[in-house]
Amino acid sequence: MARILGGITTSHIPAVGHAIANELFEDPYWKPFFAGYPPIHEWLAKHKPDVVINIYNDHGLGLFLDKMPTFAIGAALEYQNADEGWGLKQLPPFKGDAPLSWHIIEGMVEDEFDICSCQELPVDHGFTVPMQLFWPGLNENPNMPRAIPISANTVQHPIPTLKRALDFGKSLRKAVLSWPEDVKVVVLGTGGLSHQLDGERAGFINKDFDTYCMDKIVSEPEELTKISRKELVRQAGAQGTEFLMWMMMRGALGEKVNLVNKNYHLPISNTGAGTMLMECMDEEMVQAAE
Amino acid sequence: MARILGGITTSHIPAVGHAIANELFEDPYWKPFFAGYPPIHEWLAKHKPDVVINIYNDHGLGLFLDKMPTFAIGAALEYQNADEGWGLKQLPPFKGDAPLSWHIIEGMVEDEFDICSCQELPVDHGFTVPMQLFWPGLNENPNMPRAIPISANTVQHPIPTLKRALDFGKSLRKAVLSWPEDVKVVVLGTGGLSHQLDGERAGFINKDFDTYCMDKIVSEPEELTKISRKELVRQAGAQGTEFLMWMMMRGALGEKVNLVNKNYHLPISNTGAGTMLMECMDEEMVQAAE
Amino acid sequence: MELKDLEHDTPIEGTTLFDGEMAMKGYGLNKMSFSFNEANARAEYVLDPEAYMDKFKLSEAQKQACRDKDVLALIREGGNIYYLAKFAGIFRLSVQDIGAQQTGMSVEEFKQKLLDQAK
Amino acid sequence: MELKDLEHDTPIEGTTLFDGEMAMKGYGLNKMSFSFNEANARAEYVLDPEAYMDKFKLSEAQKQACRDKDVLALIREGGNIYYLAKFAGIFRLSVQDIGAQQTGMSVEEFKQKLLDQAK
Ligand SMILES: [Fe+3]
Ligand SMILES: [Fe+3]
Repeated sequence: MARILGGITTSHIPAVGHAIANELFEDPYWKPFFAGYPPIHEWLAKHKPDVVINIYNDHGLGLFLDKMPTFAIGAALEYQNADEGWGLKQLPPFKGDAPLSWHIIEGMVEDEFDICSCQELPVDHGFTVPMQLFWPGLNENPNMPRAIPISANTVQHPIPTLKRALDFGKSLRKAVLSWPEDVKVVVLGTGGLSHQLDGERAGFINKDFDTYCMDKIVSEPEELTKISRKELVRQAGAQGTEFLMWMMMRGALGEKVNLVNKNYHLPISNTGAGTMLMECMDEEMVQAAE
Repeated sequence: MARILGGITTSHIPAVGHAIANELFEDPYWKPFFAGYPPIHEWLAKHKPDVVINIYNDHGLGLFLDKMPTFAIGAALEYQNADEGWGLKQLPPFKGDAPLSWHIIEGMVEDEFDICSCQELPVDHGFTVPMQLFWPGLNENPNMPRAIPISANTVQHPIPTLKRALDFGKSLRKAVLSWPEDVKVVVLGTGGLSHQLDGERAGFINKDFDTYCMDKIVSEPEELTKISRKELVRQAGAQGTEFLMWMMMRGALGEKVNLVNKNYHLPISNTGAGTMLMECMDEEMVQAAE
Repeated sequence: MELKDLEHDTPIEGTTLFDGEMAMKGYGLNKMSFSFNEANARAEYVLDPEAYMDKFKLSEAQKQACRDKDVLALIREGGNIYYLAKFAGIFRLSVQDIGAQQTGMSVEEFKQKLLDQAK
Repeated sequence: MELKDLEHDTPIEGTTLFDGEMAMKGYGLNKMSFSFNEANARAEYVLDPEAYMDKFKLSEAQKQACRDKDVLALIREGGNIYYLAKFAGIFRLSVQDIGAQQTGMSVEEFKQKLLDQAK
């Protein structure tokens, strides 16, 4: 039976990709950001997940406004990275887990989530930066898991509600746990936290709100579903809506989680950057009882 | 305030397009099929809807398996027809109602339907044949309404459940009725009924099941939600899953409807062809009370 | 009307559910067939079918099924009928032609079978 | 943490919600910007911006905003920042450069503003 080991949140901004490429880990600007990652590396080295469900938001590489799905789930054997317009070096393709993707899609459509299944999905920095952060070396890394990308729409309003995002995660959890194969799964919620790139309010960051979200998401995620989407934009900034990915991830972890690691630093580029590792408790307890 | 006047079902097979183009209305093969349409023409001439919500299923023109949404809603100023591979004459573009489209998408995403919004959506025979059947002459026809195409996935399993399809219609209804503009809306459910094009069972038609569905959909649509998707394939044939469009349409009509017209004939090409016109009662009663 | 709730693994006679497994198997074949929406693509296929099939990385079994215009084989190899209809369109095969081929009937017999179901 | 539920029509200061209305207005502009994922498209734009903008049927206001690389105007004309970032990429403008331009600050001032929010 498949198990969900835990969930990890991280920023996914392109600047992090640069910093990794240039090994700026000890640089004074970057050091407090990268400080959040060693405990996660240790945890991943210990638990060695077989599959990573990478919940991110496409920023205009894999999807366009011609057909903008609310929730897109990759169902491919591999996922290509590609130039996003800045001439960045293209990363090698990421290995998928298509049978598990289809199992998840089957389960979630039956559960009344109206999924867009993607047999081709070019993945952008929202997906690739977290992969680089958690599995340095990517395909060269012997612990590199198979990946399932899930993208939620934060480009075009209406975006999903925070409640729908959390419920998405709950349904995702049901689907994964019903997979008969004995695989260990980790779920990523990438993006955020507060930031705004556009408009006269560009550069807006909201440390108080970020702190509130990082606090509540551990043991009271339902509380966060009271935030309207417009209030989310107001408090977290126009692109802070990426917090929806965190909600989706959190829903997939079950009711109780054990907070293993938490780091917050601002600014990283224009954002407040939050890094969290939450271990699934319910699963652990099930294991212990067996 | 917007009103939904009623719903119409019809076959949408390409052969009907041919028959219209060649004016085969009195041809012995076609006559019993076309017999279902004059009462609908009369009703449309009397009520003159401003907007038609055309619920159909794309057959591989507007959408492909690379990104296959469960529910796609057009949000464009116009919709292009295009060659579907058979060299058919291309029809002129259909005028959309983008503001109402967006209002519907806003309402339904808030209502936890995970819509794929489509600012470009080439429309195939599933959309165009019904338009030709109901508004002969299309843009030349002074009663031609603005169109909003909605496509549900019947190409790739998992397809939506019959319950989800009916609920989709109910949510669509809420969204339309909350539109402040004074427009009259008609909803089409196109496709079906039983047919199967592929496999050793090709040519399968199920008159009993079609009759059952046409009967139940009027006053007991909930009863039909008990049919599993697999049972639908077994009873209606592999492509008979298009009946989902009828369920979506039916949900948009409210609880009580008045059956104005009903016609069933087989075979038309490989299908059992059902034509129905149901008038919304709730709306009528609301009107009467006012 | 007796309605059943079939088990996930209960097959439906003479029917292949186009699910994730089939979709993965047939992706190239369906992508090629989808391309036939365009007249240019159809012309290119007719001119050099082998080169065109290579472009979409078809398997040998898929290629042979295309060469033979063998619809049952195309479906077995992951083809989806909605896209295959565009492939069939190149050869002006109607849904009755395809139906006859798949059921091992003449087209006349197949049409009669359709008519008979009105009873 | 005091959380409100804003009315649909309450504006958020300095913020344009990219909703259906804006998406319709900016469709061509965003489609052009989306095309800049491809290096060839970026080169084509640089070679002849006017011809390239015509290809996507940009309005005069959108064209002028592109000529001026005026981000606030681009947003007013329906541009979405995720796609505009690719337009900005042609000119190697970073999100700090864009932020400075939109807030009427120097890039250094803008970066300081970001740092100040850590307090
Ligand atoms: Fe992002
Ligand atoms: Fe159809």
